[in-house]
Amino acid sequence: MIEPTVDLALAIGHGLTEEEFRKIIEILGRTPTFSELGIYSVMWSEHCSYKSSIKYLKRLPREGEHVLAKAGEENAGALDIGEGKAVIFKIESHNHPSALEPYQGAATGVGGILRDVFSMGARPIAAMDSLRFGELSDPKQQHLFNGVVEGIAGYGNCFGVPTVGGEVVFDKAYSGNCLVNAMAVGIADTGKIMPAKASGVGNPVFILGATTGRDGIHGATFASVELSDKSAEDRSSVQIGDPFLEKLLLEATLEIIEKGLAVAIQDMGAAGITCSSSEMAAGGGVGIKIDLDKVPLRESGMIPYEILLSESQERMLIIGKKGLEDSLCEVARKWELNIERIGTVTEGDRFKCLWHGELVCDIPAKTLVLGGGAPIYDRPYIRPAGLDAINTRNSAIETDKDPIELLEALLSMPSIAGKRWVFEQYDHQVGTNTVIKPGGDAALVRVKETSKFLAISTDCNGRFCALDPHVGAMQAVAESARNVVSVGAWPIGITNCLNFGNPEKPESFWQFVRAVEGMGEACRAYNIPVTGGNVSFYNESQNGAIFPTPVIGMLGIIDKPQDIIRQDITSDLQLVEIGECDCPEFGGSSLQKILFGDPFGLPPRIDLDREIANAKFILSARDRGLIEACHDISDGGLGVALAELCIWNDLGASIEIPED
Amino acid sequence: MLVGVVVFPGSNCDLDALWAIEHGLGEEAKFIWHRDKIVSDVDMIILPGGFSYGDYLRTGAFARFSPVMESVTDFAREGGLVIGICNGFQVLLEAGMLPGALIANRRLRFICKDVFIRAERSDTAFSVSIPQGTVLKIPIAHFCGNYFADAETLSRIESNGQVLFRYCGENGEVSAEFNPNGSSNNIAGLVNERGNVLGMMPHPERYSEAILGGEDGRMIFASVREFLKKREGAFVRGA
Amino acid sequence: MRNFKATVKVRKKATVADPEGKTISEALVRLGYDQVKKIRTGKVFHVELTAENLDSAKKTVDKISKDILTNPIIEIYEFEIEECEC
Amino acid sequence: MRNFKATVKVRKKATVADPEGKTISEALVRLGYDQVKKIRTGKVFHVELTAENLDSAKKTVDKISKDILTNPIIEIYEFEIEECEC
Repeated sequence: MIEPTVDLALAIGHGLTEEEFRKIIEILGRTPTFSELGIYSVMWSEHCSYKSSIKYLKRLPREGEHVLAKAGEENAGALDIGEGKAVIFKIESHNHPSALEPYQGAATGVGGILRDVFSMGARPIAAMDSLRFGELSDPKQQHLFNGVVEGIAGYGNCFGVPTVGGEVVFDKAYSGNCLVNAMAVGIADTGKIMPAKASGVGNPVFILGATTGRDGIHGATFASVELSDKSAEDRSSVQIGDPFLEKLLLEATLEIIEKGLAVAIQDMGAAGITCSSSEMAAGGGVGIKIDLDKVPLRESGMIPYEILLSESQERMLIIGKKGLEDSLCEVARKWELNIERIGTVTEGDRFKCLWHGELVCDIPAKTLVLGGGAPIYDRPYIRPAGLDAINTRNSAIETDKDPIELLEALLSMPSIAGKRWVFEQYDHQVGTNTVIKPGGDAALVRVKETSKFLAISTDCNGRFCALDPHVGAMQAVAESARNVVSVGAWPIGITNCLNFGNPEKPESFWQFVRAVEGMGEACRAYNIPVTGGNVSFYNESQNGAIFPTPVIGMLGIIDKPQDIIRQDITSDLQLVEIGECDCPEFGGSSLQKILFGDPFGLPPRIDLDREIANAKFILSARDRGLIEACHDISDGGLGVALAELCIWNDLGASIEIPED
Repeated sequence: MLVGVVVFPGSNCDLDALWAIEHGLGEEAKFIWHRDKIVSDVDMIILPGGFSYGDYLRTGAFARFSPVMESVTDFAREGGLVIGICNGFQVLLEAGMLPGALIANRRLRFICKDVFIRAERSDTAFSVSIPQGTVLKIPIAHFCGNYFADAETLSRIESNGQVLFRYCGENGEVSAEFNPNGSSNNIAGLVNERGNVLGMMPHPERYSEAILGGEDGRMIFASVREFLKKREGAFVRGA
Repeated sequence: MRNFKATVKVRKKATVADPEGKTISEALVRLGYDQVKKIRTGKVFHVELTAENLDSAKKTVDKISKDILTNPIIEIYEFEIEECEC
Repeated sequence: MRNFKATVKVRKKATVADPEGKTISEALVRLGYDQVKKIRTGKVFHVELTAENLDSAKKTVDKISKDILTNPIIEIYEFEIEECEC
């Protein structure tokens, strides 16, 4: 690949706007080199810079007494859970790569989120996956679903993290653009959390793990490109995951941190070496000089542009300690991993790269990153024109269909039906911490060397958000909270994966703005922080945009084993419904989908005070030993909730609805 | 009693095995790195589950060449007790310490679920405190758990009584219906002719504490303790 | 109808990483086979089929290989075919 | 030293079950390819190595195939080898 001359056309071809290209020239005081253009195009892509979303993400509640690392500061969110332990967690999307190659797309998605967690010194103890496809009757969707599940299993099982739950939703809104959101949860000692900010002029910069190839180039910009046949020739950028190498990377990284041999570590996700080194430098207020000749390459004839932007998997950037280089390399050799010193932390604020002794990149690091020079946009947004008509359409349901038939139809909907076929392919017990297995409301894992347990739930109802993104996002937070409370835990924080359409379309961006507002409002009501997450825009294809889907990944905590509420019940117990159902609300419901198809009307109203009161009531009843099991009423309503409890326990139930 | 848990690159149930011995059984355990030799004070060795070398080429294909395997073979030859769990079982087969091989599950899917296994004998080091015919509930988690041996080998291990565990139903009935992966004769675990090396696909370390959903796995580890105590009154190596 | 036997070889495109091949070659070198420079892994399918003639047998095997046995995004294939009594 | 390229094909013995082959042939028949009678799967290793001459290259590939690439209990192997500039 010979280096083309850099001009406006080439910048536009890289997804930069004319105004952004001019800003780069202004920053550098000259035309950027080809490598520098590539670096700016990736670092200023939507995926890395959050340029359309940061204005609204800043308004989310990020404080909290337990918060150890605020959203955006480190590789993942970190909360203090007491007894000297911290929980490190995050959720991220790998939607576009999975649409192209489902197995590897999903597998590398899991690999990336695991690295975010263990680069901070936390051993991953649980993984969850939130998946959305088109209708299961379509063979192409079956292919995607099958490949994604096998990819998650193939990677997670070999790496050795239990995949303990998640959700799988099928709706034609996702037929052109599946959603694969992967979440990882890890535990670290509070005193030993490894930052991602470089420090210490003269400290060595190492690359640990896999060799570098041409895979995934344009991965970051690619994630910000609408899926169209035009993107077909980008297919060669498929990244291949190596879970065995990732397991060695985990053990080596934890050992390096344990032995105090590093000052900062960041995994190489989107934009590989470029993103990790520039973010580490900018974050630490220092410079970094990289000698690209030293980077171990997998393919011959690679040029600086490719080395800097390659997204080869299973690689870490480590800032070592001057004088301890040999001990660091020894740990890598023990775990049979490549390790190579490729640079040094320097005075000043420049990100410099050499190739055959020649300077090919000399950029002020800060100008590349979010919060530094990366552009921030105030995109226009407008309520979709057709939404009023949809919202005002009466969604009450009068039908002469037999309710039992409808209940059976609901239970056989793929989104509601049992997911045993999925989670039996996941090793959900490795790590011997799984207390509540997949299939229930929330997964529950114990935290070894403490008396604590962590409940994990991922939730979002895209149909509710399509009707009203604000209420839909609040429902997503409340639903996650209901799920963690159902196993006896109290919410302590969330991560989120915001899957939306094209932010340059005002109607699509309105959905994003309203959803973020709703999510913030709900978190403030529950008094829990948003510890970070991921924004995935451009989820559109020829079939149009997906439902707005702000997926919430929530953690709840249980302080002692007696507080666990299991869902295994014995006969002759009383069934009690908490909360009123004062008026029928079918807007966006699954019953509505069966009878009428696309969602219309308004989503069910939500009263956060009542939600929190219900939650407190359940936990106090639990404290008095009055509760044997608890299950939240969600998709499909009361009938489905009761049926699920009976199915889980091979029991029947007789129900009388009081007349009053 | 001191248990040595071998760690190959890619083992991922090593921590679980150590925890089960220390917290489930209340005995001592330590890791043995695949490049080291086994020190003499170990009473039993566990080759844990996982994906040694990523299961590339074949499950356990490379682990058997690790330096530690030489001393595992010596330890077994002198009568030392060895348990290979899941990937560990595959390593024992590749190393020729147990007969037969493990191929892909019949339905070509990874399976993680609880299964029932029936103890066929209660006179081995691994089953002294498990009455014959007892049904144990223990989880499996594998893609290549389909035990295969040619007809001649199969009849030999059956006549020698080397089969220790068979997949079965809740009440102990052995039939194709309760065979999760297509293993010949529902074999879930077998011992060598001398009876001091056990390979099994189910994970006893995952059900050694009630909170995880079962304690039947601990009975196998407890049997070994019982066996060693009864034989010499003190923990001395050698069966 | 006549009987044919085909051997379809499928492997990853050269630009696509092959972790299995890499791990095997590194392990072999560690076991002393340092003459081994590189290994790429692939799958082989031994297909027995019936067809009118060699030409139609070729068409069938090619279609099967392209549509099912190969993932066109990351893999390429080649095959040989011959008549047999089997 | 000269460069050689070998293609090692490993497959299951006839007496050993081949779940993957069975599943694929069933799927093909369901998709309408009922001419397909049987499929057996196997692995192929594309090995690049250096050696004094063709003979010693053959010996090395044979030893690697026998001792490592194949599990003699369930698999058999065959290989072709040729000199190349690669």
